[in-house]
Amino acid sequence: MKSETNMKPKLAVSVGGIAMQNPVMVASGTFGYGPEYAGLVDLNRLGAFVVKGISLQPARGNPTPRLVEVPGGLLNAIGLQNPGVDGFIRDYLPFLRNYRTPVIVNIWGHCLEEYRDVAERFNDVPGIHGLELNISCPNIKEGGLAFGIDPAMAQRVITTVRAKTRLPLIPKLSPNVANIAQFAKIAQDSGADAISLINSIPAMAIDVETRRPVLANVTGGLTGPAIHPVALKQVWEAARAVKIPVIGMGGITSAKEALAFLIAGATAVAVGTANFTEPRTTLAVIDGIGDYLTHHGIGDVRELIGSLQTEYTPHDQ
Amino acid sequence: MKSETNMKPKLAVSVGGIAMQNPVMVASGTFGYGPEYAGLVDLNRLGAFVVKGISLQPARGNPTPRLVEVPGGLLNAIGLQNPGVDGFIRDYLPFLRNYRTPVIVNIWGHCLEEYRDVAERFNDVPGIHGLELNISCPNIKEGGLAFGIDPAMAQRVITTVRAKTRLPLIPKLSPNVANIAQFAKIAQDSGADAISLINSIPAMAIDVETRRPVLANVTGGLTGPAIHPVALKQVWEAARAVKIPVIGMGGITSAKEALAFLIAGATAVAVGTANFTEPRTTLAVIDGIGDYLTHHGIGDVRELIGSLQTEYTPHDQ
Amino acid sequence: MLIETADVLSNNLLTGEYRVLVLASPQIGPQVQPGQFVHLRLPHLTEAVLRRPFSVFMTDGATLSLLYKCVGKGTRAMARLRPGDTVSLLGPLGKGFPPIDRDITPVLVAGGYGMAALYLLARQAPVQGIVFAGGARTEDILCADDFETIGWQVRITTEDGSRGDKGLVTEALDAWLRQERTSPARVFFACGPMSMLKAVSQRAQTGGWKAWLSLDRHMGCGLGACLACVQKVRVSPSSPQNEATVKPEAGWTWARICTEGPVFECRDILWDEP
Amino acid sequence: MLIETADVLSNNLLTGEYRVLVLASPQIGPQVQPGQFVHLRLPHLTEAVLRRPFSVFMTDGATLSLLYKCVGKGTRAMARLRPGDTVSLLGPLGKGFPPIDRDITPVLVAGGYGMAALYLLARQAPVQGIVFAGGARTEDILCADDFETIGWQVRITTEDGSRGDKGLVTEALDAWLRQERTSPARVFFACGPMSMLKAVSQRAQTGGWKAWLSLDRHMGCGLGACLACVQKVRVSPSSPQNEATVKPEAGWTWARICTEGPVFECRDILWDEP
Ligand SMILES: Cc1cc2nc3c(=O)[nH]c(=O)nc-3n(C[C@H](O)[C@H](O)[C@H](O)COP(=O)(O)OP(=O)(O)OC[C@H]3O[C@@H](n4cnc5c(N)ncnc54)[C@H](O)[C@@H]3O)c2cc1C
Ligand SMILES: Cc1cc2nc3c(=O)[nH]c(=O)nc-3n(C[C@H](O)[C@H](O)[C@H](O)COP(=O)(O)OP(=O)(O)OC[C@H]3O[C@@H](n4cnc5c(N)ncnc54)[C@H](O)[C@@H]3O)c2cc1C
Ligand SMILES: Cc1cc2nc3c(=O)[nH]c(=O)nc-3n(C[C@H](O)[C@H](O)[C@H](O)COP(=O)(O)O)c2cc1C
Ligand SMILES: Cc1cc2nc3c(=O)[nH]c(=O)nc-3n(C[C@H](O)[C@H](O)[C@H](O)COP(=O)(O)O)c2cc1C
Ligand code: FES
Ligand code: FES
Repeated sequence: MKSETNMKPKLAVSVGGIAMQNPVMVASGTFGYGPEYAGLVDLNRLGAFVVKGISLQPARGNPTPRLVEVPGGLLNAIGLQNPGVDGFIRDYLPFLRNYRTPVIVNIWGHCLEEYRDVAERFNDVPGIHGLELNISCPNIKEGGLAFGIDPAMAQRVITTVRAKTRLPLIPKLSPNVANIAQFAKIAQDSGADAISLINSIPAMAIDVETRRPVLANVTGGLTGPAIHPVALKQVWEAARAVKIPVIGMGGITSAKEALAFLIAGATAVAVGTANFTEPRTTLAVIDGIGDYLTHHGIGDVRELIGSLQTEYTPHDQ
Repeated sequence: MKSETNMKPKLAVSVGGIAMQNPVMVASGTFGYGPEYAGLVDLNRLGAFVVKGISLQPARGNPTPRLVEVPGGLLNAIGLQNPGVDGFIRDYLPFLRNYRTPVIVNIWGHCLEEYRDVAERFNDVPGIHGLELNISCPNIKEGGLAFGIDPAMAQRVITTVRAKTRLPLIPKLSPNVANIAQFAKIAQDSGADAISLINSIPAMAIDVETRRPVLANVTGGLTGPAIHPVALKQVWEAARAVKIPVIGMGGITSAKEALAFLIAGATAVAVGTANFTEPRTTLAVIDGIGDYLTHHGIGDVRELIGSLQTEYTPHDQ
Repeated sequence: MLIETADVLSNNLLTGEYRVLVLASPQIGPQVQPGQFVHLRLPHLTEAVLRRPFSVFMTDGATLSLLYKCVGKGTRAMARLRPGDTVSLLGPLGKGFPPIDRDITPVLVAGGYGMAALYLLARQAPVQGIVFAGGARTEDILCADDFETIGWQVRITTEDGSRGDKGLVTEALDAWLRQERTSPARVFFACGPMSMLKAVSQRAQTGGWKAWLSLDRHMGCGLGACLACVQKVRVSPSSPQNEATVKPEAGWTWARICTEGPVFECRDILWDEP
Repeated sequence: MLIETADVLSNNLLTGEYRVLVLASPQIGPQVQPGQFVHLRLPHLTEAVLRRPFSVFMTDGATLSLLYKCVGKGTRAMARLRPGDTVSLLGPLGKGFPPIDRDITPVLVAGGYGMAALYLLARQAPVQGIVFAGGARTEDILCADDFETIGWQVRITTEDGSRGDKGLVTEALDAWLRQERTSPARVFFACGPMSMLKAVSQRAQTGGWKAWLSLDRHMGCGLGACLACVQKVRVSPSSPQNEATVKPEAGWTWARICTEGPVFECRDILWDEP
């Protein structure tokens, strides 16, 4: 038994200037725009609310099926269906303004100009606390490659948006690269206030009976418990490469995985797929982090961040 | 009910000149050097036997713990412990020569010269049918980056080994790249006879109670069911990019995942982690492929290869 | 909408691969309207990331029953539940069937476990009507007795002729429609395979009747957040829609089956999406 | 070495978190030697990629028993097994304890479920000896009665003093060693936590006795293929080794606990690896 302090541990963190009462956010696209979960989860308890990806124009997304369960996770190809920036501001934002929780808008575009314009559109909008820049989505014009896997394009899009927004800017990195530290540094050098990772991992499922892809979009993104070890390594490497805060996500189902991200160097975490399994996962994660700190006699969650001990040096082979 | 033919379907395939009675191999490092599973699995039934990675000198690998179970899979950091090329030829190869099954040796080196020398050493050795070139292992000298994630280095190591070996050459690609098709093409253009993919995905686990990595080597490779959807997408993309055969692996536990690889374009498949779960998985996969062909009235497994139907075109968003 | 940990009271085999799971559900049970569903999680099936949606077959005060078919790993794990086990219920979800008017004849059409989704509707209806139950074999004809007990007419068809008429349920429906020309004030309620729903839709539109169809689609969150369960619907003043994603010139939009559905009037559905 | 689908005959709580699983194992059961283990898979625990290793507690003709402690998801799922369920067994695996000579006094030292790994050895021994059983609490002292029934002396220590002497098992061992100076022909057999094994090793080497230690390491294949379970051992003519990976100048090599072990003579073990 560890000695337990009687003081409630401090959970507050600051991510790129956004003050959060605790480090637990919801991941974009897994919690809707606010009302969907509000009957089950007190949104005021969240560290931050990240909305589903918003683009300049409304987007219809992909045909169905858009989702399939796989071992340890989920494949999705929603295709970023969304009401567009004006629809979001008109129909959803007023609801979110009723809460104290900071709102971070996840944005994306088909090309540089769309990224720029959608970011700029939020400058004069009250109730927005930050922009998460999704540079890890497929199906965009420029060069046929995602912004998130080409260093020069990643640099361009972040620099461009940086020049246009007053809000804290948080590029969301693709896990689909050989060297995540390189992209973390590019984000930092291009003026990002924080980075978040990981987005879903490109993947695919085939129905062998029909010999067709299960998803209408053929390929999709893998999320859920299966990707946690991959995400944890990338968060660890990114956090050691940069000074700006890292938001860790991928496969959180309980306080355990969230704590692993914090210990690996993340300043905050986001819960995604687990919201579908247990709608109240975020609350259990917040409480579990508190209990862990109390149990280990740690007074402030910030003491945990990046506290991984790695004294081993591998044998030379 | 589909009409079933009475003829036994043909399972034989040829991979880069290696004739296999069926498309089911064992994945390097998961089946030892032969004797380990021979009491449980008739090695003569396998399509091919791939031995654990061999280097020029004996190698001790990493300290322990080397393995940990994670949701849907396994993290390993064995560190390529092996008896070296001479130890393998002296102590293990004679056993494998008792079987009809083609033997493919998986090789690796710390640098270009070691790759070259270990490949060359097998030229005059009877009982070897091919070389699998592991260019997806960490901890190697040149430039501090793995050969498998740098296009120029991948090209150099494959070209160098190609010049020195008479045997069919099968580079094993890293999944840890943004564009697998690029590496598949490099392998083909550098003279490879086939390619195999995927190797384990870089990942990590942390014990939150001790705040230490679970694996002594800090990071490891993710394998097992969790990686199947990721592997399937990469096999599909690689197979469409090149003319040489592709060997698909990652998360096969039954005929279903093996069939998915074949349908996606793989000519053969390899079973890895599942050998630990069920030592006779390979036999169940071979039988299951046969049953599937019979049930679907397909006379030859080669009709299945690359037969994926993808008529859908995603909406523009 | 609530989350409730529900005790398993019983879990009996019905016929073939169908079972009835009875749960203690004092919170969700009493709130369920006909056509709504619950999203279920088995605590022992830790490897399943998604819940599984089931129409509510019956509610009776504090209990709630599901009638389910074993088709995959989730439903096979359900079959192993025994009294003493618990499950997690999320519900009631979705928009169910509209209330039945006294002055119409309700015509129910069901395939397989579709019967389960319609039973609560029949029980709460102010008038008795007729139910057409179809399936491949005898085993697929479910709870026909329950409908008869509450005074409904039941017409059974099986594809192999092992029970009732041989053929498709829509053939029996067509025969009845030809015969019963004198009762035009009818409304259809249907649940079953897509092909059956399309056939019912076509009959209803030809005859000028309403048809409320309950759609079955694999779901993610069940709460309207993930956008996995969408269905193409017509943009019309009456249609349920996710206004924000309408591009009016295209004439269609997505509706979320878990939220705007699972029940839609047949005229609102655009069938070109699978 | 075989794979066998074994029926669960019983699965009873022993004490605290310990249980005994009795399996019908007509093929593997009769082949097991003391100190060997089986690698177990639960068909219902489909998310577990690895089997779980367990020493064989008892074999009796066609049955095989495991005495296990619930510590994680695998063992907690084991606790839910009931008669009628089956498990997959791979075994017998590893090299067990060497046979006990008539002319020595066997001294057994066990911590927690280590008692289970030693019981078969005691049962098959041609002479009776003494067993030191240690644990944190009463609940951790297992099957002491079974040893007494077959005529062995049992000395119990618990860290909280709730049963037997208060303290560590090695303290009781030391007291006994100080007292019993006249019987130098002894051999130690031990199974339990690493710290206990190290302490036994140190006593044995000081006294000039052999000590056979059963090591416990998380395993992959159990068959010698994956190289997950390795232990540093001394390179000596007598030591079990994986010849091929010896670099002789370094004086050590890896042995696979699943194949060359789990039992090693204490002088062969190099403790600097965890
Ligand atoms: C509103 C609603 C009400 C329902 N009511 C009932 C009911 O009352 N009784 C009842 O028995 N069932 C009902 N269902 C269906 C039930 O939800 C499924 O049968 C169940 O989820 C299957 O779970 P499983 O784990 O057993 O099967 P799974 O193993 O998940 O899958 C079974 C089959 O579905 C396929 N599949 C899986 N995911 C997808 C996907 N995303 N897209 C397309 N195909 C997929 C699989 O390939 C497989 O062939 C209802 C469904 C909905 C949406
Ligand atoms: C030869 C041998 C004989 C054994 N005999 C017995 C016996 O007779 N009775 C008995 O009760 N137990 C025995 N064990 C131990 C038993 O195998 C484990 O308790 C069991 O595997 C735990 O499985 P689990 O799924 O319940 O726990 P898990 O959930 O797998 O893990 C339990 C704990 O171990 C840690 N852990 C998991 N994997 C690793 C790893 N690779 N490295 C380090 N730590 C890890 C976890 O973090 C956790 O704290 C034996 C082990 C061996 C090697
Ligand atoms: C259904 C679904 C929709 C998603 N939509 C978005 C999105 O619109 N924008 C985005 O940046 N990420 C999106 N993501 C990715 C998540 O935000 C998150 O990065 C990922 O799911 C990993 O976390 P998890 O394993 O906890 O789910 C989506 C994920 C899922 C499962
Ligand atoms: C314990 C272990 C050891 C491995 N050793 C090697 C190796 O020596 N060389 C190699 O190329 N791949 C090695 N691999 C990778 C496998 O060959 C295979 O690519 C990977 O495990 C994916 O397949 P799976 O999901 O079926 O396990 C190893 C994998 C495991 C689990
Ligand atoms: S299931 Fe998530 S929106 Fe309907
Ligand atoms: S467990 Fe695989 S070698 Fe021992």
